[in-house]
Amino acid sequence: MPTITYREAVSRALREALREDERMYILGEDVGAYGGAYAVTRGFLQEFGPRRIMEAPISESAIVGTGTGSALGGLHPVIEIMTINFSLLAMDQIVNHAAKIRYMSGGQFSVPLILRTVTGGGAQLGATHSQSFEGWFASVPGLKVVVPATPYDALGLFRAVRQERDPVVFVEHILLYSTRGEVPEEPYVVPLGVADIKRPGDQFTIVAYSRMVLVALAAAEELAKRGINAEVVDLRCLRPLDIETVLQSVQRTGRALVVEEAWKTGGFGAEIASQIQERAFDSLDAPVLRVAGADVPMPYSRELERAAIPGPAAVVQAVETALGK
Amino acid sequence: MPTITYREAVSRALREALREDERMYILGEDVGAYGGAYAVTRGFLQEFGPRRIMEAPISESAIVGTGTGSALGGLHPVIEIMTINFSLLAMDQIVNHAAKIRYMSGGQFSVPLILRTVTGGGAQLGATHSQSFEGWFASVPGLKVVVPATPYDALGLFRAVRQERDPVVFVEHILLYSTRGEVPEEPYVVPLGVADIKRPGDQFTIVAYSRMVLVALAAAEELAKRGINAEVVDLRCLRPLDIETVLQSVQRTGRALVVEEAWKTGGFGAEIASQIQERAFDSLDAPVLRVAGADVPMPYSRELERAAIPGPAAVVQAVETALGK
Amino acid sequence: MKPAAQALDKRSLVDFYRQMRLLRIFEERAAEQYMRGRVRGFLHLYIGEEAIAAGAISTLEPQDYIATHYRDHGHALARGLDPKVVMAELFGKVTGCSKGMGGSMHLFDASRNFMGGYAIVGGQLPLAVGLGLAASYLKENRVVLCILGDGALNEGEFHESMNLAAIWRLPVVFLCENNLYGMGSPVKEVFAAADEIYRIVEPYHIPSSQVDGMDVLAVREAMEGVVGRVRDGGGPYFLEALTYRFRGHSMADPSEYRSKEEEAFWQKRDPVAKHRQFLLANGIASEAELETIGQGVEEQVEEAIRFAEESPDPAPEALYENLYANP
Amino acid sequence: MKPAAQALDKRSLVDFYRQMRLLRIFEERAAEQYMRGRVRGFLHLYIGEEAIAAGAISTLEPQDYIATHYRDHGHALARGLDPKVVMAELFGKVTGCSKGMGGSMHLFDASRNFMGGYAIVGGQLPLAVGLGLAASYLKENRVVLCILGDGALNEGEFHESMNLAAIWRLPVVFLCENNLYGMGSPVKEVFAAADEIYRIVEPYHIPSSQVDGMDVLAVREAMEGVVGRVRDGGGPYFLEALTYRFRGHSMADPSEYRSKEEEAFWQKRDPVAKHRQFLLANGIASEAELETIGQGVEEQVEEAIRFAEESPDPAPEALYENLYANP
Ligand SMILES: Cc1ncc(C[n+]2csc(CCOP(=O)(O)OP(=O)(O)O)c2C)c(N)n1
Ligand SMILES: Cc1ncc(C[n+]2csc(CCOP(=O)(O)OP(=O)(O)O)c2C)c(N)n1
Ligand SMILES: [Mg+2]
Ligand SMILES: [Mg+2]
Repeated sequence: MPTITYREAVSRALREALREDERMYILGEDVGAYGGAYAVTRGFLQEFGPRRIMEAPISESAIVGTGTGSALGGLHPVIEIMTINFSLLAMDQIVNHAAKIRYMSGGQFSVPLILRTVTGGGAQLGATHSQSFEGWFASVPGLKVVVPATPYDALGLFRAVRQERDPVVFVEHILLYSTRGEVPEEPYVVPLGVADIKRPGDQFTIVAYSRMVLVALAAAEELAKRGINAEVVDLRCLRPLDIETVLQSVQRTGRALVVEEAWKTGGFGAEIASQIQERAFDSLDAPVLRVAGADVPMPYSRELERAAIPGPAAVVQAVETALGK
Repeated sequence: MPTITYREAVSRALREALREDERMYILGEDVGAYGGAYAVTRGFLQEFGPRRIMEAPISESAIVGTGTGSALGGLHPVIEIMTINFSLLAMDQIVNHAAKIRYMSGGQFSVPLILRTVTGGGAQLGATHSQSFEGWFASVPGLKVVVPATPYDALGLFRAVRQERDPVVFVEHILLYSTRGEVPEEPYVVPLGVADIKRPGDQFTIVAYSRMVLVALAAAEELAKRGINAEVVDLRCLRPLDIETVLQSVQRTGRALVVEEAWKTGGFGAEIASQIQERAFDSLDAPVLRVAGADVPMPYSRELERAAIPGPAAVVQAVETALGK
Repeated sequence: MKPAAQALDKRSLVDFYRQMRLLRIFEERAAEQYMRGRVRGFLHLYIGEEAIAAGAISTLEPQDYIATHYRDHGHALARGLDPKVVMAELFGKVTGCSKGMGGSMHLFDASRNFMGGYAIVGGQLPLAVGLGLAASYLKENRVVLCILGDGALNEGEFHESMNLAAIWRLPVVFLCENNLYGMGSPVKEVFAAADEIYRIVEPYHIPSSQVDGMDVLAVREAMEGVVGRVRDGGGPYFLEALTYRFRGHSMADPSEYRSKEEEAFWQKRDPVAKHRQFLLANGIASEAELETIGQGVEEQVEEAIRFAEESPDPAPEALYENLYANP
Repeated sequence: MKPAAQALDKRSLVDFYRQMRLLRIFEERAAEQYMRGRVRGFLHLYIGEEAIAAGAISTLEPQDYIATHYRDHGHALARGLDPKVVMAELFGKVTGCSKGMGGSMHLFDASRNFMGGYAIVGGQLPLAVGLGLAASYLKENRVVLCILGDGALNEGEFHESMNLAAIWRLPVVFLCENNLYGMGSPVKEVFAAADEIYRIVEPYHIPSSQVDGMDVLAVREAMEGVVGRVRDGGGPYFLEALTYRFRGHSMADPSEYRSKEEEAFWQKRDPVAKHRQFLLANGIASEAELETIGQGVEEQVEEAIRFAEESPDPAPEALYENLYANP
């Protein structure tokens, strides 16, 4: 199977969608001539023209609101918020408007809005530019939240997102863009709300999403060397959340650890841990653990940033400690 | 002891602070002639004048940023965000600025900003006006979050908040303003980060905050009638979080339930439940449960709104089910 | 007589009266129902501002969109929503225009392209921009009417929206109901551009003007020009209608921050009374005719209340319905 | 000769040169360090815009505040931060002006009232308003200099901040560095008020004007008047400095969206070369003197790099320090 980067996967997904869906357009800061801050829409302006690839002023709130309004008016917007950090400026439009219109109107209106954004730290961009708010979005009824970890999933999930009639936050990870993975030429779709066992194992369940899937996989490799066979479950979506796959895994392994990059306190990992212990309490041999981002604004310093973001070593250590090793 | 309302307690706290602290001022929408949307600052403009009681245009983001800047400049601002729903418009200033400046600057600057706001549903204000975002704030390093449930705590906690040199979100509840409680005339302070056992019991730990403390207490009364002796722990602050008091309670009771008004999915209750099972796993006879707001935008309809917000009956039922009754 | 009046036939002129009376009576009755606890939440009355809704919305075509703020009963009724479904919404009934899920501040009616009342100040502005973008992208003949209060000018989103509408030359009419206050705050105190607020859009090269919002014919006339121009591809327009709300901000507001003189000044310009005077003075309608219309409207509203009362609450299952098209 | 030039002594005039050279060389070397992976994250160079920082900040008193955006090296250096602590910050070292916690976009120095570089576009604007409010409330003799890019005009927060500064008549100078682009977006394409952006504040009755941002003496002169006026209680002022960044938006930007002609046009107006020409043409300094200055600056920057290299990383415990005054 051909191998492509995560960036290429997202690009391909968008290009394909724009070609097939005349009502789809992209609006975002520097999506045009600049090609997107992370080069995802490079060449799009040339291919699709300014009607479909719309340069936005630095007005996050109005951009999202415009997307929502245009969705109400029959378009299929892909709104790019350059990074998830800036979504704080659009929070009201996302949470109080896009997410609520269908429900508040008694089901009269649909908001098929796709919000693409970039999450995560690790690029030494400092405190204001290294956050992970996807968990907040996942707590909002009316939104769906997609968090692909691989090129395969990014492309396949985007194809599913296109079928949605409700706002979806499609969360890419800054450090994943250059990662590679196999992607078939034949069409396929990865449905929303279906987790994926990225590595089977029977001694420990590690639940992760977005880039932390790669961290979990690296940790699992290391653990295997140490004789511990961990299963890695990639949630792929935070909402809808496929907790069943997680529970089934935990029922086999009896132990679970959630890895996420967001601040530990109040992170979505707490939701997952809570659900596991609520629904698989009797299967658990030990508490559900969490390895997550340090509860601090992201420091700029390289060493401190490394210490703030979970890496394989932290996961390995947590698993070994849990197993009393 | 004299009895006052929660509204009076907050008013008194503010008045006292304004009288003692020349650098304190209040800035918010309609805090002046209107007296505050919930009448908390009624009469303040007359007493303190427009220099100290500043009417704000409807500009949530700039109001909060102004507060932050003025704190950097040596003032002690109390910024009122009319309701927590509108804090979404100020999210960037709160999270990316107020919360981060001390840390990002390597400790050179302090932001002693007090953000007062009103949370909660139950007044049939509909989807955009009935939300509970205090849990989001509590997940942000750099912020502190105070959630008083009684007049006594509101006054005492505010006195502690005044001593802080960092941004604090002081969260009042719309349905608590008219509730009454005893408040001593003598000065007292309720320190931040100390939970309060509002009702002792030995068979079940119910953890709650803000108005849900009253719901928990009502449920505990009902449970007592049914022969179940529940302990009610009022967190009083979400950050710093006094998990020790909760854990000690759970060690006695072996069972815990968290009640909160926010959407269940991704609510701060998940954090509390996670910590309980992480740290008191061996004391638990059953999973930690959560009773929380329905995962929907708040419906306007009275009956549906009632169904969406946890009430004593839901808590009683959850406890009884957990106990196999 | 204003050109607008000359251009209109008797039926239309009298109809403005009917409509404004309906808006007035509807809200007076709704306020009573609120006092009885049947209508709850916030109830923001439009009383005093009826000429704007009646005059402005009369210039729209059925395919045009309306997005407005939370003081929206008048806009909904002027757009032709049945008083029954609006009253039922205030009662939180399943027969309401938002099925009881929205309430007073969140009225919707897809069948009339009434795209919603929005309760976050300024929130509807970018939505209107988006609707305009859709119309323009799809080359549809639609104008968007975006109604906002003076308070919305203080939200940054206002400017973001003006800029977008301007750079894309979208077919959006921004109609600002300047009733001099945002809750208890006088525009003059909180807004540095209060003297001539319609000029706030000048830097964006959006044309703008002011109209007497207490005069339905003046509003009609101004809006006819504006809507025509916008429909013909002239890009966005900003119209300020000067008005006054006769009641408190919401039913919860004792309204102690305004002077009696100021209130009296504006009461004298009551748009319903004014138009009534106009009809009588110009012999367009007789006292008797207008009386009959008033009675008809009273009955219509009584019927709406009966309908609302008798309608069922949403079913308990509705709590989890309509959250997603495909959960 | 400009009045500003006449009013200044030789030392000051030559000092502008020294300062602009320092800013230029500092960033050229920082860019090299970035290529070697010693400076990381985003690095936004100010090269081409030096006249603004040098001219504007020279008019401030020590007690005045500065709040700026992320393209902040030039502002920090012009404010007198030691190149060592700025370079060390770029290296993420504990000796940096933000102790290695902030990085290039988040420079701070309390001792110089350098209240921060802020990386969220527009975020510094309300902070500057608040600083102005504090100065005014405490009756301190302080002016706030708030520096922003043209891109910040698109954020709603810009308007909210202008309104507040205007209604409270705060002592804030808003200095807009209009370099014609926000990342790859030409102001003319995304901003409807692009033709004369300084007029954007007119509706708020904030006085404003434009200055040639490539001419340090022009900036100095304009800012002297502005700062004096603001200090004397004249309320806020908005100054637009027309400029151009010679490099990409950040080191990550291949900068393919600008024409060679446009770049060449602006290169010809290089503010450092221009001021050098001025000094030579007016016999204020000799080639040799300027050469010596240049060498001095080079050495200063080399020393800053050495200092940064040799400084230690923050200790691991720093991760949890300075989160709260009282945890
Ligand atoms: C973002 C936001 N902030 C504050 C409020 C509370 N609020 C509701 S209406 C209102 C005043 C609005 O005034 P205006 O826009 O002039 O409309 P009017 O009520 O005068 O019709 C305020 C402050 C809100 N709903 N949304
Ligand atoms: C709120 C926000 N949106 C987007 C960005 C990403 N971004 C960083 S700089 C920039 C362009 C800013 O342009 P301008 O204000 O003109 O400053 P310049 O870079 O030209 O100096 C953008 C869009 C950001 N940092 N913050
Ligand atoms: Mg108003
Ligand atoms: Mg620029």
